Amino acid sequence: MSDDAVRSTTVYQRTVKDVLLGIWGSIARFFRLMARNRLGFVGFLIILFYFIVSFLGPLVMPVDNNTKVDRIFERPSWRHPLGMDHQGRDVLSQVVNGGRDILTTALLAALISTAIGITLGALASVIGGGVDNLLVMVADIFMAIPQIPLLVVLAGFVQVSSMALLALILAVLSWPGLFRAVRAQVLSLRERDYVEAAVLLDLGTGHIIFREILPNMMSYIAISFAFSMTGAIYSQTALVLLGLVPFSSQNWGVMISIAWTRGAIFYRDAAVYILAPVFTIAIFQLAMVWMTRSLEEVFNPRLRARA
Amino acid sequence: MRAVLSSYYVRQFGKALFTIVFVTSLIFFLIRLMPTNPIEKYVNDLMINEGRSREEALNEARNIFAIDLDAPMYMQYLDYVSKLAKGDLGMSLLSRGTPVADIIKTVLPWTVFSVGVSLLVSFIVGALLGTVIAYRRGSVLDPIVSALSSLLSAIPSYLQAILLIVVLGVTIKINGKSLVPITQMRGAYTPGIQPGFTWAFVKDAFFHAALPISVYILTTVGGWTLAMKSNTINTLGEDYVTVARARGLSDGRITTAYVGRNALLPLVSQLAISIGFAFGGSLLIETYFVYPGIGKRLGAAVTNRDYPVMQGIFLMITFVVIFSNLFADLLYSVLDPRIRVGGKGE
Amino acid sequence: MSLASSRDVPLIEVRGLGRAFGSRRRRIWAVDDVSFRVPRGEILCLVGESGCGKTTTGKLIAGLLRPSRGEVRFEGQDIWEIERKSFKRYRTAVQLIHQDPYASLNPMQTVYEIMTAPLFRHNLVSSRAHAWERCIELFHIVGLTPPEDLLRKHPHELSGGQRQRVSVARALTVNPSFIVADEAVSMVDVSIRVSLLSMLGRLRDEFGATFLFITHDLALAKYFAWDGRIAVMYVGNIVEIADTPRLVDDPQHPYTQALLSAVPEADPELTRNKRRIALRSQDIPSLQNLPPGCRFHPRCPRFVEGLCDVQPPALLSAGDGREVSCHLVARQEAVA
Amino acid sequence: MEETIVQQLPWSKGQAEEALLSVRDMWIEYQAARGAVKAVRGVDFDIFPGESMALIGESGCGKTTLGLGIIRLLVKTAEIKRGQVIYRRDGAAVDVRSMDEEQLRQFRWQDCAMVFQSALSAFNPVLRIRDQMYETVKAHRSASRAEVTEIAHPLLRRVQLEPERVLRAYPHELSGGMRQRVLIAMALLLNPPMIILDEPTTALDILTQRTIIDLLRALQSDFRFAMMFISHDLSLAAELANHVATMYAGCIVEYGTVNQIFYEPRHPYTLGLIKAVPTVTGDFEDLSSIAGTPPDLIDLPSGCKFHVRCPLATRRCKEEEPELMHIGPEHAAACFYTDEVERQADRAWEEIRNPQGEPL
Repeated sequence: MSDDAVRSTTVYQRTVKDVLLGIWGSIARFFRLMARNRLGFVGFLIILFYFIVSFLGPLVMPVDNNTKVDRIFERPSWRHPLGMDHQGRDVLSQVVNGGRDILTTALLAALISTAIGITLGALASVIGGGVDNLLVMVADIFMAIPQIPLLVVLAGFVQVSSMALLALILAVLSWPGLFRAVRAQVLSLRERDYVEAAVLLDLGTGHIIFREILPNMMSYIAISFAFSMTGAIYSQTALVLLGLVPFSSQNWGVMISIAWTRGAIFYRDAAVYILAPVFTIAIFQLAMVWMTRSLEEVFNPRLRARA
Repeated sequence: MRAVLSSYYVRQFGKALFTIVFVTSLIFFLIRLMPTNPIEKYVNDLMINEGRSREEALNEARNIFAIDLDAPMYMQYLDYVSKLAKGDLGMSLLSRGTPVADIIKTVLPWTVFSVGVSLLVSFIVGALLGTVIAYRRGSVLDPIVSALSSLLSAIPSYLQAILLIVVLGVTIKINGKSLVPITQMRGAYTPGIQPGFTWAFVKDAFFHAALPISVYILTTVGGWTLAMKSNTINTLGEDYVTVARARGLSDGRITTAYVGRNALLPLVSQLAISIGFAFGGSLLIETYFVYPGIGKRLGAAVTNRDYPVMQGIFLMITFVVIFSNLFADLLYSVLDPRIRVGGKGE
Repeated sequence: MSLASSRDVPLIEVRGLGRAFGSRRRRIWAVDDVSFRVPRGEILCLVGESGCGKTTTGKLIAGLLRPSRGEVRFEGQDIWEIERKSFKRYRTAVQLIHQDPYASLNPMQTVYEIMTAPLFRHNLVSSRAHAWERCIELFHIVGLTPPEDLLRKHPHELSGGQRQRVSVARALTVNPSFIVADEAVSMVDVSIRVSLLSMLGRLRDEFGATFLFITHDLALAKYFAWDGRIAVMYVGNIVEIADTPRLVDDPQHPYTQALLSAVPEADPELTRNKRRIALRSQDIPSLQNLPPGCRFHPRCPRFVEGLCDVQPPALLSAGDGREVSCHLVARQEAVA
Repeated sequence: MEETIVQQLPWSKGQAEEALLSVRDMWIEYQAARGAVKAVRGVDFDIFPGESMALIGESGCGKTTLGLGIIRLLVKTAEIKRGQVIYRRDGAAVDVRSMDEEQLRQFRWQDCAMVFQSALSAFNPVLRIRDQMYETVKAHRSASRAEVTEIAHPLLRRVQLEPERVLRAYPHELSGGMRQRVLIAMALLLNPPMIILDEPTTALDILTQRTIIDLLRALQSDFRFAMMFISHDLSLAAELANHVATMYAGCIVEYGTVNQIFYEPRHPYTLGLIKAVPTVTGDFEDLSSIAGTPPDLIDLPSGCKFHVRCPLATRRCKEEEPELMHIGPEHAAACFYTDEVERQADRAWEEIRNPQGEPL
């Protein structure tokens, strides 16, 4: 090997190491900041746990589909901590396997609605005039229409066959909240003296958007992203429970729905079967709300400095 | 001054009207332009299954959907709108011959009753509780109420309904009887009791509505409490509250006319949103509690793909929500003199 | 004399400057027909009460707002006519110091980031070390010590006076030739105000900076622009413009006279024996509903019926480089 | 009522028993995240009937806290640690600190009204001025709406407002200057013997300031109330005060008649302030600012709190905190080197009156 080659590999290695260290550093910093608010951090850890279990769990604990007539509504035991369902199948494995679709859809819906909200909000506030008036009016109208009934009627007419389509519908219905927040924020931020100063110093549009305005909106965006997710889970589960989104696969909503129709609620022994997915969803929603407190901390240096 | 004042009301009213036009048109075009148009499908079904002529089938469809398929699109639209304006929402597919308007007439009152009562109770309790914990910051009450509030408002209402049924109705049993007689509480009132403004009937109506009402209250009261708490804390920091104390006003007067009234203002504008939310939640809650309101009826219509009923109920719910929006806006303007001038002062 | 040397061209000149706000139906002229020139190295103070249009004028000159009519000339060229490239040069040549030191620095950035963004953007430094050095140099100029510590902080960790110095230092990164200071010291504590003013004064003495100093405080204007000029604004117009000592000692326009007589002074005997000028009305006219004729006539103690309420006065020369916009002053001049 | 004994201040203009309000050894602290904010540290002064006293100092010197402390209107995190606030009316003396809630409520506005800096936000936005006037009177005695209107009309006219229009208006319909005048009229509603004014002219335009100042002077001579105004603005003190107290880091560092404070200051901080403020009338004067920044009330320096910024500071100043000492009739200062300050003050005034120096 020539000297040059050696040098270049060492250089290469160093940069990789640097990059990794850099990433690790920012992850560590993120965790430290999240931990500033104890309740928020707990929420964050729970959310993290949900994603790990829902996406990696199925590899370790595949869903068991064999009907075992002798074990119907078996009570919780060490082997089956959440007992058995109406066909004698393990409930825990269903819970583990039932999150992936819901979380993916919610994440997708939140991403799309955040993207729409930010884009339209920025457009409305920057262009102003007629475009602004029109968008504000459309947002007002969307906010006035009751969401769940509209979703239900839509699902009655349209076959919601894929997660992506469901996510899209949910997003299209939920963008106005973030739109209004972003619009108001941009309108107020761009009047700020420090943005004016950046204009005068000719720091460029990119700098003004990404360094001056966006960082000051991040806490809004992050929090409204979290609330978009909880909203998407709320609507999604409701649609599943109403039998409007025929998911074939495992899903917490489907679990509740089946448990309900199989009359699980009337057997005391079956309580765990129906309560397991109910609590799974409830805890997720709660953790999400808790997490927003930490998000606020992460994106607001003034709060950060006080501690 | 007059002109500006009325322009606020004109604007609000115009917005409501526009939203109604938008939603009704949306529904019309949604049905007409869908690849699997439910009306065409229905006509085809009639022709194939019952061997009717297209003429007959179309006539029947016109009756049921309040839409004439053969007319040009704009005529269909105008026809649909004028029928809507007259309160004609078409006929139910499932129970033939029953106008959708009649169905709505029988189910809407129960939902308005249960949602209305719970919203009122929840709003009042939340506002009071929020004020109390804002004044008693640092007491034991604060963290408990705050934690409970965020817990209750985070969990979806329909899951709380299931929890109530499972825990109160099934799991916990005393002497072999469940804590709450879930099955007896089904329906809007006990069969055999004569509806009317009698004590027995009102009592019975409340008994049957008790579960939906408690779930609505449980899910919303936390939100009102937290909102009122933070508004009250903000208002307590306002200069005019300090000045009012310096003026020697009594604590009672300051709490009600100064802190309370100003802290309540933002809540009033949230009232409309929460009405829409409650109607949305009623779909599942009424289904679970077997309460014959508009939500349960919509759920049933959707399951059976009874399109005219779906459409009619959806429009009805939207109208109710839009008018409550309008009402909340008007209420707000009565409570806050600044809004009437239109935005912030000049 | 036909060829004016470049020295005769003022650094900044505004002609017939006007700026309207509001919708097409209800246009409100915040600034209406303002003209003045600021030669290189000089100070012009713009004095007036809130809502008189002085801040809007500042923003028009800084190029943050486009005039609705009239022009802003920089080195003789209309800034909205010149091509992109020269506009870029103009853009950094004029800097504005804001009033509120709490709002003019981005709370999300460190002082170092705030200071170095323009340095890197305009290739004014070659390396990070060089940038650091330049910051420290600028901090010495604006009197910020110790610079090393301050650079690492966030704005909210600084005092009001320190923040204001940082925003001056930030403006200096791009070597501006013209500085608009909009109430730059009015939110700073009395005891440190003067040192901020002297720092700004040094920028002129040592670096030849030219100033437009906007303030509502006549005493500050007098102190800062003693060898410069003061322009007094009232409801969108300039009513009087003169050399500072002349304007302060011998005001001509009734509004200037009223303003000067009204200023409370930090000297008990002086202030209690001051001659007071009583106005006919306390109400400042609103821009939506301007009085006809002279805008000051409903309040003016020297109001002449049939003249002041009919014809708007023009800003005319009244000798010694003074310009006044008043019918009565013009009449006196004509007699003399 | 039990006789309240108050220590006589040697520099007071009269007997303490004749004062309207006597504040003695007042200490107020706030609880903040970083620690205790020592906002007021042992303040003594007397205000006599019909007198007008200015409390001047920079932001964060504790002057507003002191004002609020007198009528016990402090925020929850603040506490009066020590001290007496003796109020005398009709021959009786009572310590405001010992009043119960009801007595305190009656004391406020009826005995001591307060005009705030933020007149813009001093009124309840959802109530008409008429209602706010009415409830103010109603809180202290029984009165009909007609009666209150009858009292309010001349007062509003007195502050140059149209009573009919103003009473009917909501606060947001009035301009800043008008609201400030309404608040002043409201302060006079119960004819109190004393009014505290917190930055009454800050944030107002010059011509409006002038109106307010002239009004206050005229009203005081009509109604004979005592004024205590709190301001960072020396010119307001120069305009209106009989006596001036300079506050620094929670203490009164100098007290004297208005002429003493302006022409014969004996504390370097007072002198520094005077030298830092320009006047409009007259020739150019050279100004100088005080070095450094106002102190952090949580972490105060040792000894004299001003020593870190003081040009005269010696080791003694660093180690020992000077008390407010009687240095002449009605004049007191908290400084070890009043003689040196006197020399500098004379020199400064000499320069202002006979300027030779060139402007900067």
